[in-house]
Amino acid sequence: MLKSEALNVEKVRADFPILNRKVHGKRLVYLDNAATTQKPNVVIDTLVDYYSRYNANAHRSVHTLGEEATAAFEGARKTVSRFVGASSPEELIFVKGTTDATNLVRFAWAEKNVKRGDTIVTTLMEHHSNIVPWQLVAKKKGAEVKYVGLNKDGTLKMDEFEDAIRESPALVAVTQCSNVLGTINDVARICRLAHEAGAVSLVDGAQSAPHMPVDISKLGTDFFAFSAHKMMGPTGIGALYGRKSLLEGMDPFEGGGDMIKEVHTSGATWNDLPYKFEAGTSNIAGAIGFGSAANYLSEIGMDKVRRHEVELLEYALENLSKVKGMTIYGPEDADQRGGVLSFNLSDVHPHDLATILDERGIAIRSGHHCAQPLMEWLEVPATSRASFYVYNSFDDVDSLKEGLEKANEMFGA
Amino acid sequence: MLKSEALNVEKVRADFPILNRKVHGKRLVYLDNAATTQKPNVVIDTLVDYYSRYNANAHRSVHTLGEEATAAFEGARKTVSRFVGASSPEELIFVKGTTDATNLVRFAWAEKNVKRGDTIVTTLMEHHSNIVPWQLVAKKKGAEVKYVGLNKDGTLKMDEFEDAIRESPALVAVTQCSNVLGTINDVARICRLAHEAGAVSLVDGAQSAPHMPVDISKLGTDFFAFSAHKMMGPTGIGALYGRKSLLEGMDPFEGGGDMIKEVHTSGATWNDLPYKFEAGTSNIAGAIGFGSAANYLSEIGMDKVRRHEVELLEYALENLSKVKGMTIYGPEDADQRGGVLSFNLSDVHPHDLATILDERGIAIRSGHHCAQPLMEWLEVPATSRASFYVYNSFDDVDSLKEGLEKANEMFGA
Amino acid sequence: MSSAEIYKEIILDYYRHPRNYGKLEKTDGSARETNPLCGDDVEIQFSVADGKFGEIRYSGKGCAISQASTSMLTELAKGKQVEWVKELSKEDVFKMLGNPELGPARVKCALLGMKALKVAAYGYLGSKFEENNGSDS
Amino acid sequence: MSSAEIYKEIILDYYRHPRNYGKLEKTDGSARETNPLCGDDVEIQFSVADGKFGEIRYSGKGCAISQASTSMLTELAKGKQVEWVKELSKEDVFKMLGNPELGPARVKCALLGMKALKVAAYGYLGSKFEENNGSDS
Ligand SMILES: Cc1ncc(COP(=O)(O)O)c(C=O)c1O
Ligand SMILES: Cc1ncc(COP(=O)(O)O)c(C=O)c1O
Repeated sequence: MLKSEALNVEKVRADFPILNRKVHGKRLVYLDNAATTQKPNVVIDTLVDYYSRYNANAHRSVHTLGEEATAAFEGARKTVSRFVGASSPEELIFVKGTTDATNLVRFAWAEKNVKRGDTIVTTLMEHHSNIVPWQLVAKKKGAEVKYVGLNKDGTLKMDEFEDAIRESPALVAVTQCSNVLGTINDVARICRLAHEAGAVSLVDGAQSAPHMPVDISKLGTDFFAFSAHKMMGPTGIGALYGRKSLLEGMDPFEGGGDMIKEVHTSGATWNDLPYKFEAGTSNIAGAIGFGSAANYLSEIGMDKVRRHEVELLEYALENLSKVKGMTIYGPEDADQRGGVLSFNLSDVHPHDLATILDERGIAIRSGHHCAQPLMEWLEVPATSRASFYVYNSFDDVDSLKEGLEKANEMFGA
Repeated sequence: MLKSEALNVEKVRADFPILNRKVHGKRLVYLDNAATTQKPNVVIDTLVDYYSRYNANAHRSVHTLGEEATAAFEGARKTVSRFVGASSPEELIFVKGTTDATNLVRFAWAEKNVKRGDTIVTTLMEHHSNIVPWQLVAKKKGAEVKYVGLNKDGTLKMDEFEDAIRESPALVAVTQCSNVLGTINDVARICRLAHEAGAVSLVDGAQSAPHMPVDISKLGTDFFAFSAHKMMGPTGIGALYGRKSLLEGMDPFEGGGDMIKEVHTSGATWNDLPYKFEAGTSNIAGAIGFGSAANYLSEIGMDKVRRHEVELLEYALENLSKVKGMTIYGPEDADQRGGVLSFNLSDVHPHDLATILDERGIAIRSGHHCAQPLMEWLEVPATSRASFYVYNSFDDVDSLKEGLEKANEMFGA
Repeated sequence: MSSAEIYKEIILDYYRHPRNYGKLEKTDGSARETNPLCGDDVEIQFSVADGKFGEIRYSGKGCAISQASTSMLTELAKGKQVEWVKELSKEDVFKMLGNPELGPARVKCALLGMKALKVAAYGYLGSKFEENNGSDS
Repeated sequence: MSSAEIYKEIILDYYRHPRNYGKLEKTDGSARETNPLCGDDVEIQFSVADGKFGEIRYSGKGCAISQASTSMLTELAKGKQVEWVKELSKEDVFKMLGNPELGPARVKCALLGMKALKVAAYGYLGSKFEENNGSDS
């Protein structure tokens, strides 16, 4: 790696106004990026510019503001679809977030296509948004959800997965990167095997799209779900990529304006892709801000983002494992995991740890991380989690380490 | 009316940065408020403040930013629920917008409670978002949608409504204010009659909550749906009020994080109200901005907003009706209608008119306004629509009048 | 040219005095296109003689831009080889209209007639191709 | 007092050396409360003698704040009239903990034990009331 290619973290940090904030009088050390990420000035400015210069309803009005808003909204769709390597913008549906995306697939695809006796394959490391929708479909349809188990190091048991798909499941729904263990799954292979077994595949990209180069055309998945707020974009917006042939065969999800071609008292016909799945006024500002975030990330370069996080992770794994009483979960090799570090510290409860760290300006997450089945597997009620992004520095890791040692001291360990 | 109580439009206008914009070199005359409204500085600043000072995932983190974000988010819920007179914040569910709200009721209430042979009563003046969901439920369940017709002046045929509810419909879904005709329906009476007939009631408040005082406790409706973007708030956020006893009996809508109490591989249990219906990371910034918009409107006073719009409407009805070739739709009495004025101008097609007006800086809407059954009833393919808000002035109406006369001239009328 | 100008100079003439408006008894090709957003609706019908457009008519309703551009297009097409539609581009239509400044929504209005003409002509050419190659199968 | 201080001074002592931890054989009242967000979980059990709390125990798991405040609360309640819970307020609990600065999420942890104690005590008082009025029905 050439030094000149390296990321200039200080330069990146300068783009994020919140990083100047003091918390309890201390420098903010924001390590809760798997929950949500901070926004660069350019994204905030994009929202301000929209609302103060060309706010209008998209698709509906032929006046200048309306045309500008529509052009920016559709421009954002192109940007975001290119960002994840979708083959065409009409395959990219704007939704509220990852959860809305998996539920769209649940209502508009699974409720129609999952039959009594079918199986839906998912894993023990999924976020609730990639579990609960399938439990509900399975219950309604008389199907069964199968959970692929994990190896000790938090990687998927691929043999269990292969057993599971031998039963020709209707759907295989897997995360590309665990929000607790950091485990990166080989979703290209998983999707290939799923397709060979006749299953439709869905990849939860909530923790991958923000942190590593993603190319859907190479992953070969049928559906891919992700959230803007986890990749420097606004809240309330995300995207579902869907393979065109599948989307075309699906009924709409929500009904209302924009998703129709014609409405009569006797019934309605549906609009073309992607509008068929976008009922009502969209989160126009959100989508435009999402595009701006994708542009910002592309300018840094997703390779660099990934490389920086791997470096942070290596540094963190090495240094934090030296802290007394630390149990770190997930794969040991930083190359095989995302920048998410879950752990427990001796008998300090994660919530107490979060409070103690907060006092020092350090924001981590504590709890079940919306992954209770994984907590059961780990046999802990909760974990602490530090998660990195491209604006985090080695100093942030050092601060965390000091905070952990301080907590140990307080708890008398 | 005391002069001193009157609204200072110039002062209001100064709060809206977009109103300084020039379109085709002309002053922007924004008359497309029924599609979406402009945002005051305070709302834009609220978003900037959130993203640059305390952006974090709500409900999930115990660090300072997380607690501040949660407090602001829940504070916004209180503000918005007070704004519409909901009896308790837990009855106010944050959704994407009105369309998302009606679809929530469709999936979480109607799919369970509407039975074969039931009827759903709606009207010919509804927006597609209050038609299509019911058509889809009816089709799925073997129920029937009944459309209450309209009198010549665009008011509801109350006798038809009373006939319709004699059949004890499962649901009565009516708009409080038409987005095309401006007609204000007596929804308090409609809900009372609906309840007496054993029906559940839903009021589409998309065009009423922004423009007149609304007090749900007096309307007595079971559900009330509205969108922030139509009341000076951000895009991608809205609210569904639901009566507690109904909400408690309902299954959740989308499945995922936050809406659960516990998730096991064997199944899940649901969180308390309102969280049961808010799956995934919410549009946190959007909700906080929504609260800010509601505060801004309350500070002006919804009485004054309404009074100003009635005055504009009276002035517009009187002056625009003098333009050659004008056909104006809807009730004649400004007191009985919202600030929405749909019309056709001789044989100038609405789209041509919108383009001609745009050239003069005037933004109106042309088309079917997501109300095709109403267009069929009016026997026109489309209408032009000018819709007012509190920042519109008498000058705006004058500009519109000049533009219409100009169009007449161009088209040789 | 601003859209106000274009209304004055060209479009309104065709909108007021539509050329080739109506339906044909016998057609060799036809197609209908609509724009759900604004309700524009045009149908084009034509007969063919010697591989060229013979009679050509349009019908429908909608804004001045969609109706006038369709009317002008029928005039332009008349007597030309049906194959010519393969070369017909957006730019040709804009030029025909006098290069007005149109926003994206109104561009759709301007191109609706071209879309109908292309669909109709390709349909005709396709069926011709099948006929000519029918003996092989 | 900052939360770091409170951990040092009071909470940790109770967290390390829980008072009244365990279960009772025979109870007159009990209740369990959980906080789904963080997985805190406490159960309170008590016996009553002469209208006063007799034996009182808590069990469960969770953060130091929830566990310590529950433990302290059992000490505070012991020997008091069961009716006393009616007057017990948030402020009493905060005072008992030394008025720490707690954010809203951690406040829920601090009050979990009080919630369990109140539910249990009201349950007891309610059943007593029914017993005493049972002869009327
Ligand atoms: C009366 C009415 N109902 C519902 C809607 C739908 O609102 P939204 O597009 O915000 O979902 C609108 C506006 O588009 C409306 O005017
Ligand atoms: C792996 C994973 N999937 C799904 C989600 C849900 O995303 P959202 O809350 O934006 O819908 C999250 C984050 O909360 C996540 O980490």
